[in-house]
Amino acid sequence: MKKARYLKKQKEKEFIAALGAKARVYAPCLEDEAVLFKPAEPDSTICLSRPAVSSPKSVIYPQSETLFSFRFKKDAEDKRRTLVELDDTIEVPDTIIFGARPCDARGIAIIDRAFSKTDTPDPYYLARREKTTIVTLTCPEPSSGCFCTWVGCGPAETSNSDVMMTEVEDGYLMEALTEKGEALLESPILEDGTPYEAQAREAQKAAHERMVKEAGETDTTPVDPETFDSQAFWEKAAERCLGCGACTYLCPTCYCFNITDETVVDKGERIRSWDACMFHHFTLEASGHNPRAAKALRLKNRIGHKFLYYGEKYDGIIACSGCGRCIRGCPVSMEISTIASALKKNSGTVSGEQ
Amino acid sequence: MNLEKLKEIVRTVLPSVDVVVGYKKGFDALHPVPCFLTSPEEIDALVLNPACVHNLAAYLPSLKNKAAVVVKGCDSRTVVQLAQEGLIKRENVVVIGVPCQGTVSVRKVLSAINHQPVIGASFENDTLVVKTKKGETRLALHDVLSDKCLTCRYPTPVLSDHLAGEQIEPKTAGKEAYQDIRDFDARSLEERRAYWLKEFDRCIRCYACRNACPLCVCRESCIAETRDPHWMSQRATQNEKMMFHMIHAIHLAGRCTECGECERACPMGIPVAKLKKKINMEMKELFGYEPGISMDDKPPMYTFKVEEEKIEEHKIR
Amino acid sequence: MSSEQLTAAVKNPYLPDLATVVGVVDETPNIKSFRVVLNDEEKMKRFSFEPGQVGQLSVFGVGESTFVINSPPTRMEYLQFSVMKAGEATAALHELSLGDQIGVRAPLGNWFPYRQMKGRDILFVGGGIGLAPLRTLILFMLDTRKDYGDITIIYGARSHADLCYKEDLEDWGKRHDIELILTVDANSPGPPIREGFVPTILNEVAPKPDHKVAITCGPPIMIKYVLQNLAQLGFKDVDVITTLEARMKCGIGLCGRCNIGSSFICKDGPVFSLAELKRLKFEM
Amino acid sequence: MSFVGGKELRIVGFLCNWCSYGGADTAGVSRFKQPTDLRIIRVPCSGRVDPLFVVKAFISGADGVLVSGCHPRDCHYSDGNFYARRRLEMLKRFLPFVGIDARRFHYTWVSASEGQRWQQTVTDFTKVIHELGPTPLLPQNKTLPKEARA
Repeated sequence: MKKARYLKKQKEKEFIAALGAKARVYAPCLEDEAVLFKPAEPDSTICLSRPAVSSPKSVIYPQSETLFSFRFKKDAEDKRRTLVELDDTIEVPDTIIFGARPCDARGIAIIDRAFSKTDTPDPYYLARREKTTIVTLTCPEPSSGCFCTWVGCGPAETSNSDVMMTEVEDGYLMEALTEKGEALLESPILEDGTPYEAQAREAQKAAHERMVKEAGETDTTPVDPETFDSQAFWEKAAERCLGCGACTYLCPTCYCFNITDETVVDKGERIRSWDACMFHHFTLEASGHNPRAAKALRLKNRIGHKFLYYGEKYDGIIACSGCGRCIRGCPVSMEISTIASALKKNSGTVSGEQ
Repeated sequence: MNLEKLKEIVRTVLPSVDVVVGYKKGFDALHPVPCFLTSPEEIDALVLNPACVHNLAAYLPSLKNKAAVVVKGCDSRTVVQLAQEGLIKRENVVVIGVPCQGTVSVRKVLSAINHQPVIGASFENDTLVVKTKKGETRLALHDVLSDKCLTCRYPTPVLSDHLAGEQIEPKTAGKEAYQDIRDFDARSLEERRAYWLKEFDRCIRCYACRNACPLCVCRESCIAETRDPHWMSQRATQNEKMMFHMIHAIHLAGRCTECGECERACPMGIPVAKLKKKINMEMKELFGYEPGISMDDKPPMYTFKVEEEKIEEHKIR
Repeated sequence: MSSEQLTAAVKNPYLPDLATVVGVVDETPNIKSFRVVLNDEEKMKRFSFEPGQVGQLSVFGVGESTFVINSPPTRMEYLQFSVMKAGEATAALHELSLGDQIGVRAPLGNWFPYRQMKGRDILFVGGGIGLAPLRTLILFMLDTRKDYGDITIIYGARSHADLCYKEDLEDWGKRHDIELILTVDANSPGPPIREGFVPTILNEVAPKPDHKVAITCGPPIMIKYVLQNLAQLGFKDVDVITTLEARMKCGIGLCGRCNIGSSFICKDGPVFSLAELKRLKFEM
Repeated sequence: MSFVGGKELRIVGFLCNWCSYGGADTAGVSRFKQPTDLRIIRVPCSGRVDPLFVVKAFISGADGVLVSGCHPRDCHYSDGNFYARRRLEMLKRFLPFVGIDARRFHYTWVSASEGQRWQQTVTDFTKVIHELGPTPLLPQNKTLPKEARA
């Protein structure tokens, strides 16, 4: 059963506030000039007109989290002995991501697979994921650097969201795609959406066509193995890379992490935090040996993970949603799209760009 | 900015060096990118306009052999500073200077066009013409220049082996380079604290600011990542972020050439250059020192005077 | 807001089992072996693993590090791990003494394909601490000796002092059902044994590849040359097995550090045949 | 018990081994009464005090930080304190820019024989810190275990 409701633009704040009564609501909020996913407060300025700087993955997969805490205790029977107590309880509130983009939703789906389709699923991620409802906005306009259709996503892609909202006359058509989504649309603030469905379909179709015009249809050409293994290709492609983590931290699909311990006096925590495969430190071993010491090797791994390795595990899926954030956020405008497209052609060119 | 003259110079310099670091076209017209030329065929791809913002001197310490680098006034100070500190060998670098009237701040441009996706852009004298789907917008270059350019004292490189263009006089008459810092200093302590806590809150610890900084030299030993010694945790807290940014600024005391790359590189738009500028202002007041001006200088933190003229003993109060 | 006890819902793969150090052996000036027993007696009783699998040892407050379980599954009084002092976690491990509490996440990763080796001759080639994973399998094979043909061990270290598991070496040297060839780099004072790098000694010994499986572990540079020499001796890629290491954090193939292409050393490894490594385009 | 009375605050002192640590010792041996809020960390020379130490102390919630070395010209290593003076002056001017009260940070020179001067320095600085009160905690400091807080 598909449920279509209508949200009047002037009731947007009221609706978000009502959602906030039941769950934590994260929405793209304006902070100075930056659009960031933040907890929606009554005085937040919600900005749906352009994509957020960073993806909402942090809502489900925070930049740092405590895996468990430990406490050292003297053994009551043998005072010389120190015992350890572990505690891995976490708080998992109901959460709504409001105003994600289809690329954001796809990013979360990509992390979902990695963290659940394994014999050791990640309980922290999955606990939060299960309690999260994703409300996705049909992308009205492509931004600079966007290429979602090229990697098989799209501005009106619905497959990874719970509710799809599409801008129509003076408001949004809200369509439930899952049971979670249906529950969320049970609200007296919303009106019947049936009269707007045709309009929404039209808008979705137009958005898709605009994006295809910009970035092209889905390219299923496989990566050329010879180019992929060419050292010269990667050295050229990585030439200007500064080796920072902007691309990975802004990326909706990157999920590599670090685990570190922190202690204060007699207790501490084991922390999981985002890590970036573009950092020299990432693979540096205690012996001083580093299997990916050169930035060209690190770039190869990053692009390889997205366009080759991930797909080898999960049905050929590309672990990139084409959001363009890494391009827009890169201090030297590294272009994943041109590197990936050069990889697909065995054109003999080693240049990362055209 | 004279592209034809630049190409001519690069053509003559290229045979004597391993690589020439310049600019070429990027993903949109507002984003030229650094490029590394090794053959004459690549010269025609060179770009030079006020959107060429990067400080290319940042690449010099990582280049092994002789290289030529295209530098603007501010970037030339970095070359001087790097050579002064022995981080590069002067004889290994051919400096191609470009006199510069200022570079654009992409943030200001995007703000002026209400963050519309950019289709094209061109520069006509003092005007930037930006094309979006909604049409053309003409912006006075002065209104979208990077803040550092508005008080630029060195539009012509302080050091160059070749100069692509005519000398430019600074247009800073009546402007005080550190007025913004003084204004900020005039705010209450609570306000200043709240300001930075809010700004640092959105730091994602990507270290783009650090990696874009041509004078950040700790590399793999940076306190942000190493646990030997263990100064910082990997928690995403304001504590850690504030600590990192303070140390970044302090490490640049008397060394920062104010190229502004840290701030430009920040994907979250945190005004981190302000911290370095504050310290630079103090360095100037205390020691009359400006980094990257003369090859024979010594950064003030690397030296001392037995009698310091400007440092008085503090009373406890 | 609801609070969830994670372990109740699904097993938390990041949560270590608490364990007690029951033995510390000084192997070499910078290598110590730790014998540990899980605090939960039931768990210890039920604990099972295969030779070649690894475990993550935690010193709480410092961090985790990965080591192979080098005691064999046939001897379950304790689990033994050997630690070479190199970084933060290994330095902290070296501080441990009897009765100290640590965390153990084990077993992780794959293991030596010993079932396929039944009835065949076995050649072990080890260097330095690289004997640790081989030790598990050697002891396991000695405990099930009749299942295997001839066993030859070529083991070397920088000096006599750097040879690990001296008690084992002495025992193996005395036994008639295995052949042990020891070597040290030049000019090491000690009992007369061979002198020279392991790959060189391998060529001198020149074992015949027929019906033989070669298993090697040691420093990357040694493995590199041993693999080359084995190929020259006529060993087939599928009959050459090695075990790799890399910087690891999660131990469950997620954190992204130890991958070779789409395979993770911590999860899909650490044991690989040369044929697999070639398929993965792994370069030593 | 704090000299000033009330709740003891956390003041971190970095003292050079040759002069100020001796000065503090002299004050102790002479049984000069001093407030107890100060936690002393002995360093080889005031020149060893990286501004990082001071920043780390403040970030971790210190209410005050005091650095003391040999008098200028008296450095055991001849010029360590001259370098220290430049760095610490830079730091003192920088701290308020991020909202840390410059009065919470003091650097000075005390020789091994100046027990009295040490007593005065500690007493005066502790008094100032008590007037300023506990340092405003950074948001996440509140989540740290109690023992780690000021």
